[in-house]
Amino acid sequence: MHTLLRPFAIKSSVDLARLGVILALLGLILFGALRYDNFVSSYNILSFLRYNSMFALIALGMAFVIITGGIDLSVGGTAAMASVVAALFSPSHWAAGLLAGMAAGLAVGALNAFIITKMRIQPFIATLATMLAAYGTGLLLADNQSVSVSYDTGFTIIGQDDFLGFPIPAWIALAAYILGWLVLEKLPIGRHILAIGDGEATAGLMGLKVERTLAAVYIASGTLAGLAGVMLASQFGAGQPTEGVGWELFAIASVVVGGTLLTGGSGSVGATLAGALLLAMVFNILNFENGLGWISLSAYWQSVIRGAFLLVVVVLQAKLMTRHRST
Amino acid sequence: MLLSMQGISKAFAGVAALKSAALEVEPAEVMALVGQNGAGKSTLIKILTGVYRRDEGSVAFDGKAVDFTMPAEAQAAGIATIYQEINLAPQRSVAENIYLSREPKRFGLIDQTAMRRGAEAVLKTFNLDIDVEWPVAHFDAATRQMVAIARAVTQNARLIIMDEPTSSLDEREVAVLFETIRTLKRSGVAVIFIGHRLDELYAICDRVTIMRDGQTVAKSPMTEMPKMALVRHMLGKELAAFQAMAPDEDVPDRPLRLAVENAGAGVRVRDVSLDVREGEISGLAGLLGSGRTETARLIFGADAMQRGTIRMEGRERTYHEPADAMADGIGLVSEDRKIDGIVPDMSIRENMTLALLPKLKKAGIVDRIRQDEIVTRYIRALGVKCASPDQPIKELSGGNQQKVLLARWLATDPRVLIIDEPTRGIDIGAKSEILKLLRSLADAGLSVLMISSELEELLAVADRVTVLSDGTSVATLPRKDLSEAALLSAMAHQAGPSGDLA
Amino acid sequence: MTTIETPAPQQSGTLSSGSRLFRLASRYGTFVAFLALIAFNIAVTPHFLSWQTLNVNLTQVATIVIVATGMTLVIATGGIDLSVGSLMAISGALAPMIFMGQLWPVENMAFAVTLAFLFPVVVAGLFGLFNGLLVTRFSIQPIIATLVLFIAGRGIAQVMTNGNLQVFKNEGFQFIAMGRIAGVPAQVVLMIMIVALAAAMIRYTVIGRQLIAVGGNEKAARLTGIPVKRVKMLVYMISGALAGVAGLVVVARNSASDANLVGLGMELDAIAAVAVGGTLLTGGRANIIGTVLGAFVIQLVRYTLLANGVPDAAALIVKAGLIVLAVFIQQRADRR
Amino acid sequence: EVPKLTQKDTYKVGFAQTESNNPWRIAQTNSMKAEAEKLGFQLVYTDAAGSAAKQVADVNAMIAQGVDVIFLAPREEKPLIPAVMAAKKAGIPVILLDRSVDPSLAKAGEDYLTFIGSNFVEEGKRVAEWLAKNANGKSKIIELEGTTGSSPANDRKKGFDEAIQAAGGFEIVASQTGDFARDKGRQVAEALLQAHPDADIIYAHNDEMAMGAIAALEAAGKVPGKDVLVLSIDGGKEAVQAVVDGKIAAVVECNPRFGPKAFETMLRYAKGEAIDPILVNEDKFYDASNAAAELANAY
Ligand SMILES: Nc1ncnc2c1ncn2[C@@H]1O[C@H](COP(=O)(O)OP(=O)(O)OP(=O)(O)O)[C@@H](O)[C@H]1O
Ligand SMILES: Nc1ncnc2c1ncn2[C@@H]1O[C@H](COP(=O)(O)OP(=O)(O)OP(=O)(O)O)[C@@H](O)[C@H]1O
Ligand SMILES: [Mg+2]
Ligand SMILES: [Mg+2]
Repeated sequence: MHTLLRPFAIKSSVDLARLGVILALLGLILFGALRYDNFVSSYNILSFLRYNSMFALIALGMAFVIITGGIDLSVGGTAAMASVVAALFSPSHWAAGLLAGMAAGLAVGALNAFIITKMRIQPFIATLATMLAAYGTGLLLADNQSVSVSYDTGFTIIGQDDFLGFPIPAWIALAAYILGWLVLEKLPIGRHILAIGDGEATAGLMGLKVERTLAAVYIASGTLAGLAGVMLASQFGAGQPTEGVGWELFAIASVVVGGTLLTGGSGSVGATLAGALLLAMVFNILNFENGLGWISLSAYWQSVIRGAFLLVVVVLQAKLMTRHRST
Repeated sequence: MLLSMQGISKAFAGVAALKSAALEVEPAEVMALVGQNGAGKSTLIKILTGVYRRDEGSVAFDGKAVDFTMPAEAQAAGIATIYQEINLAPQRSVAENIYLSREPKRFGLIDQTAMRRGAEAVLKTFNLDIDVEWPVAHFDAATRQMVAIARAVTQNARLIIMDEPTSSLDEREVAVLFETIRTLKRSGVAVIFIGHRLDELYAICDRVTIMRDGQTVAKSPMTEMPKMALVRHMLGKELAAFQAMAPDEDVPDRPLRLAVENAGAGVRVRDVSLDVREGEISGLAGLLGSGRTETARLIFGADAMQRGTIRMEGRERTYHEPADAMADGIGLVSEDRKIDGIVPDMSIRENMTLALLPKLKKAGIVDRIRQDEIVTRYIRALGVKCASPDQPIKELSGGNQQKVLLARWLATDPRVLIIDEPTRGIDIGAKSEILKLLRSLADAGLSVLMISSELEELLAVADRVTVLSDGTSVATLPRKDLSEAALLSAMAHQAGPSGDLA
Repeated sequence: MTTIETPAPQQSGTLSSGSRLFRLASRYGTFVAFLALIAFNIAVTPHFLSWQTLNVNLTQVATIVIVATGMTLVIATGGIDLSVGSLMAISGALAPMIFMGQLWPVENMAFAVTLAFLFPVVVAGLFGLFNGLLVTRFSIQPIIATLVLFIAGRGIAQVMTNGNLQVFKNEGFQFIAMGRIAGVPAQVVLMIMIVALAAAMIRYTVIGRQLIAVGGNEKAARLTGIPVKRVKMLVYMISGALAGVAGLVVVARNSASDANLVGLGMELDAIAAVAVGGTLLTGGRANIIGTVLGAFVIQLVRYTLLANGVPDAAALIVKAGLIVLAVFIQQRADRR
Repeated sequence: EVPKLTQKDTYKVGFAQTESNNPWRIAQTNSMKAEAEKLGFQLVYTDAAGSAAKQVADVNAMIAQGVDVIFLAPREEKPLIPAVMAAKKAGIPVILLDRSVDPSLAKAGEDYLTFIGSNFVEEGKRVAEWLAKNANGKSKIIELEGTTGSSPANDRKKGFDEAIQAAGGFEIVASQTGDFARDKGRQVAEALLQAHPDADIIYAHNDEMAMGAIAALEAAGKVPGKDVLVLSIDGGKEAVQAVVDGKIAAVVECNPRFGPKAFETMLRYAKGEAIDPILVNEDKFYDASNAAAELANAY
């Protein structure tokens, strides 16, 4: 094979699935642009990016967790709790809000890491439990209500302002993704994460520090969820202890649509972003479709359509992968 | 002394695997570690490298007492290990696997180019010319084994442990490996070599440590330990003779049982024709990667056959699923027991009767009495070393797992048994038992298609051997023409462009 | 040549009686947790020791147990079923539509009620089969395959009922939740029957052993002639059908079917019950009795927190801690 | 100032609903849809599925589509402020329905046009006041709260708890969430009745939980209305019927039929009329005295 072509080589069926999600995203954008007025307006694009940056961050953390063969169900609860913490700290300084929110996320991540690596409880159950605990803590801290953030310390700039014409949350998410890509593709720890996902016992026998690496991944996922919580608080002006329900499923679906197998050992940062944008785009398109007034879609049909869309995407992807495998 | 392990004891769930075992290795020597299946060799190694924690005993490496809590520590201290079940990350590339945990770096980032070049260079010394950026899973067992060896060799270790490194290698590769070991020795590296093939031990090892039932029963220089004595120490008794067991004459008029004509699928199996007759052992030989395993899977319906025909007892058959082939009385003991064979969490009893289950039922319910009877019979017949039939199979030593899998198929009472590397990882005592058993089953009417990389094994029991080369059957040698030279020349003569023997 | 004298073989396998006791206790980790909870309640919770308490808890736990039994089978094959809650909603929405004559006219009430029991369960089973098809034919990972119906399934139920609450009174149909058989609530009898059948299936039948093998090593299972795809489709179908049964119980109990809420969050309760009960989510094992105990533990935790006035937020934290603790004890028990 | 609305024949209006998982919300949505259809307006309807954040995104999508007016049923007081502000910036008047936003951050008549709705605190208070007069010696209360953290749950608890405290002689023996759902409400009531057999009043934050509580009472062999008084908020037909049947003692209405009033207000504004900052719905109160007569009018 020519050396120049090397990076583009499709070496596994997963590579093909990744290509598929990017094509699907482009297709959906094209569909929206042709069908709806103002779909590609800067207002829609910018508010789309601003809102969905939170989910993109969570999906990034989830991608790493899933690559290790684990799962993190606690991200939604963590984000909710972190938004409360951030809101509580925002009156002292904007940075206090930011750091406190991230620290709250980190704490949940560390707890996950402890339960999974030290108590050896499966990630699904461990993070299911911490999800409950995070919601509970958030509600307790918030006294069951939304907590107003301070509008005086500049905390709301994080979520509501623009920088160079783009929403700050989008910049943050972009930076996180570039960092994530570097870690996964260019740093040894990224390779170790992949190898652990390939087989934990084997990775241990090959001399990798499995527990430490796993812990780092769960902590990263928690911290990213914390950051998403900060954005939530900043963007909407309140810490919201009841938000975040279902975020974990959205993130898992994004990662999977991005061609990452839940069995671990493979995955791509870029395709995860494409997956998250693709799924978010479906909501946006449904909102525009309602506006056309042809069919007034009830909320119920919306969930049927979302389910059907997910079905089409994963079935197509599965077909791509099996076709590749058989040749 | 480089390594000294003394008084090592280890019990699993109250059952002792090691009882005060000892192992000593000098710098720059190759120490053979031998013993029957389940003697405790792998366990001893895993205690050394920190996979398991010992219950009792002391370990000193390089003069210092050590107590590794995980393999990473042993690796850092200068011990490289190739474990018995090849341990590589299957979805990562060959290059990454070789360098995992000590990647070459530039500006803190992985230096992909250096990694690729380095990997290519080491593999070249093993005569292996492969694209190192493909995932390891893409390659067959032998290549993976070589990659694992390359990984160990490049770790600059003071001690390299090889737990049955040659079990999936053919003779050419064994030769390459031995050359590597000699080079290592010259540079002062010590090697612990675990193996069941005595000739190999005598060819490469300086000293030998013999284990039996979790204890060290003997150690001596290799030259002072005659084969017969070694086997006696190992087994605790004399070895039953292991000689030619096949009838010397061809019996050409035996009816044809299984006939494969021009079978093919994809690029791995191009054009294979072979016959298996009633009551005979038909061998299938070939170099590594010649497509023997794939052929077996095609016949058994595990992979889809794209070309050619299968005739079972005269009728043309198409098998879409293994279940179809089984319904016709065909069985397959697969090559890779970890991936295709055992159900690790299930008991020995269940593993042994898995294929038989549908026949063991009364109104959908498993007949426990018959099940027990069958399990007890085969545990005794094959000498499976286990605490009880209810023990999870994953707790058995490699060789004993292999015996259970063999029993799984024998219990189905097949008319054709395809058996891929039947004696891989099996100790010399059990090996002759198994071969004898296969021979007597054949004599009683069973048809066996036996894939083996060990020519002496084929020579000993096969009535006829089909030779594959590059996915094509190039020769079928009848009993009277069988000899090591004839087989080698058939395998080599037709070796494809990638073959080195021409 | 040096030969080491072989010391006399030691007796192996002996254990001090103390550690044997510990092994016995921890082997039934979930059971111990269960007993501990009961003891705690007797000491703390007012009016705990009464038949009515037993009655309340048994009837409330029945639906979780029924769903979790199906979930155990799915998990044993290495899968998971997130769609159970949505399938409960579908079956719960269908049943009243049948005997209230919204699908087709009711001519004979007894027949309509019989149909209201069977048809929704069959439909839920077919949806389960659909999950199974996605998992087997298209090799879609179970979480995602069942996520499709998790999202869409409730939508389907809502579309069928237009999101409206269906209120009804129908003694025949509601017998499944309100009736008593020999003094025992019907849903509890149903639960016991389902559990017994499932446990027997796992332990004694060929298909039961085969599904464990599929979860333990799918490739090996296929090579021993096990019809892997059929086994998997079967378990998803069973799980769907059992979710359907649970849906019937819930709506019958409430005299109302609310497609928006029936079975909401049930998947997590069921999975937690399975995990607390000691079945590994990685497949290859199934412990139905453990699952029942797991569900009892979860129910009892819920009851304890409610009855003692622990506020919801704090209750979430306590529940989290107890789940972790229970699974931890159970796993230590397993590893011994 | 609130953006102006020009007078046109037809409008494209947005309605950002918070969720549609309970009968009350569904009635509200249907009322809005029916009214829009009657007037021949194009309705852009979104459903935030219980997420305040998604609701803001929904409003943004409406703004991008260029609607003329936005009807917003804010899920929460504070998090919806950015949506209100964004609409104002885009020149689109906003009318809030059934819940308001934080008055310290956004003001009626300035940032948004007006708020049409009921007062949740007031609803809780009305229940408590009725009890103070009609409890007949019953005093031990089990409170079934709405979804933890939701504003109707918080407010209906606040209004009730404060007023019942003020009335004196009552004791809330247990207060737990039933998630506004019948099944959960029933299960929680079953457990609480078991732990507190002496409770003789159940106050549920909505009809659904009240119905669940009645089922729990009957299962425990108690007679609702006699042994235990059940009180509720929302006042849907099923609940009013239960009042007629004597199973529910009293229920405060919280009428979801917003459509006519909402669109009428919008049209008045377009004509240039001044609009009050708060338009309070006149909610009825049903007890044994009027339930039978009012049954036909209940929603
Ligand atoms: N994880 C484990 N749990 C329980 N028993 C074990 C475990 N690992 C090994 N054993 C037992 O310890 C004994 C020694 O096993 P070991 O794998 O060391 O044998 P071995 O000498 O390497 O055999 P082989 O030649 O077959 O590889 C066996 O009886 C085996 O059943
Ligand atoms: N050295 C190699 N380089 C590249 N590909 C290889 C190599 N060795 C094997 N393969 C792949 O494996 C295929 C055949 O493998 P198969 O397992 O069928 O062979 P086999 O004869 O059974 O060998 P084994 O002795 O390992 O069982 C080859 O066609 C090739 O694609
Ligand atoms: Mg071994
Ligand atoms: Mg092979």
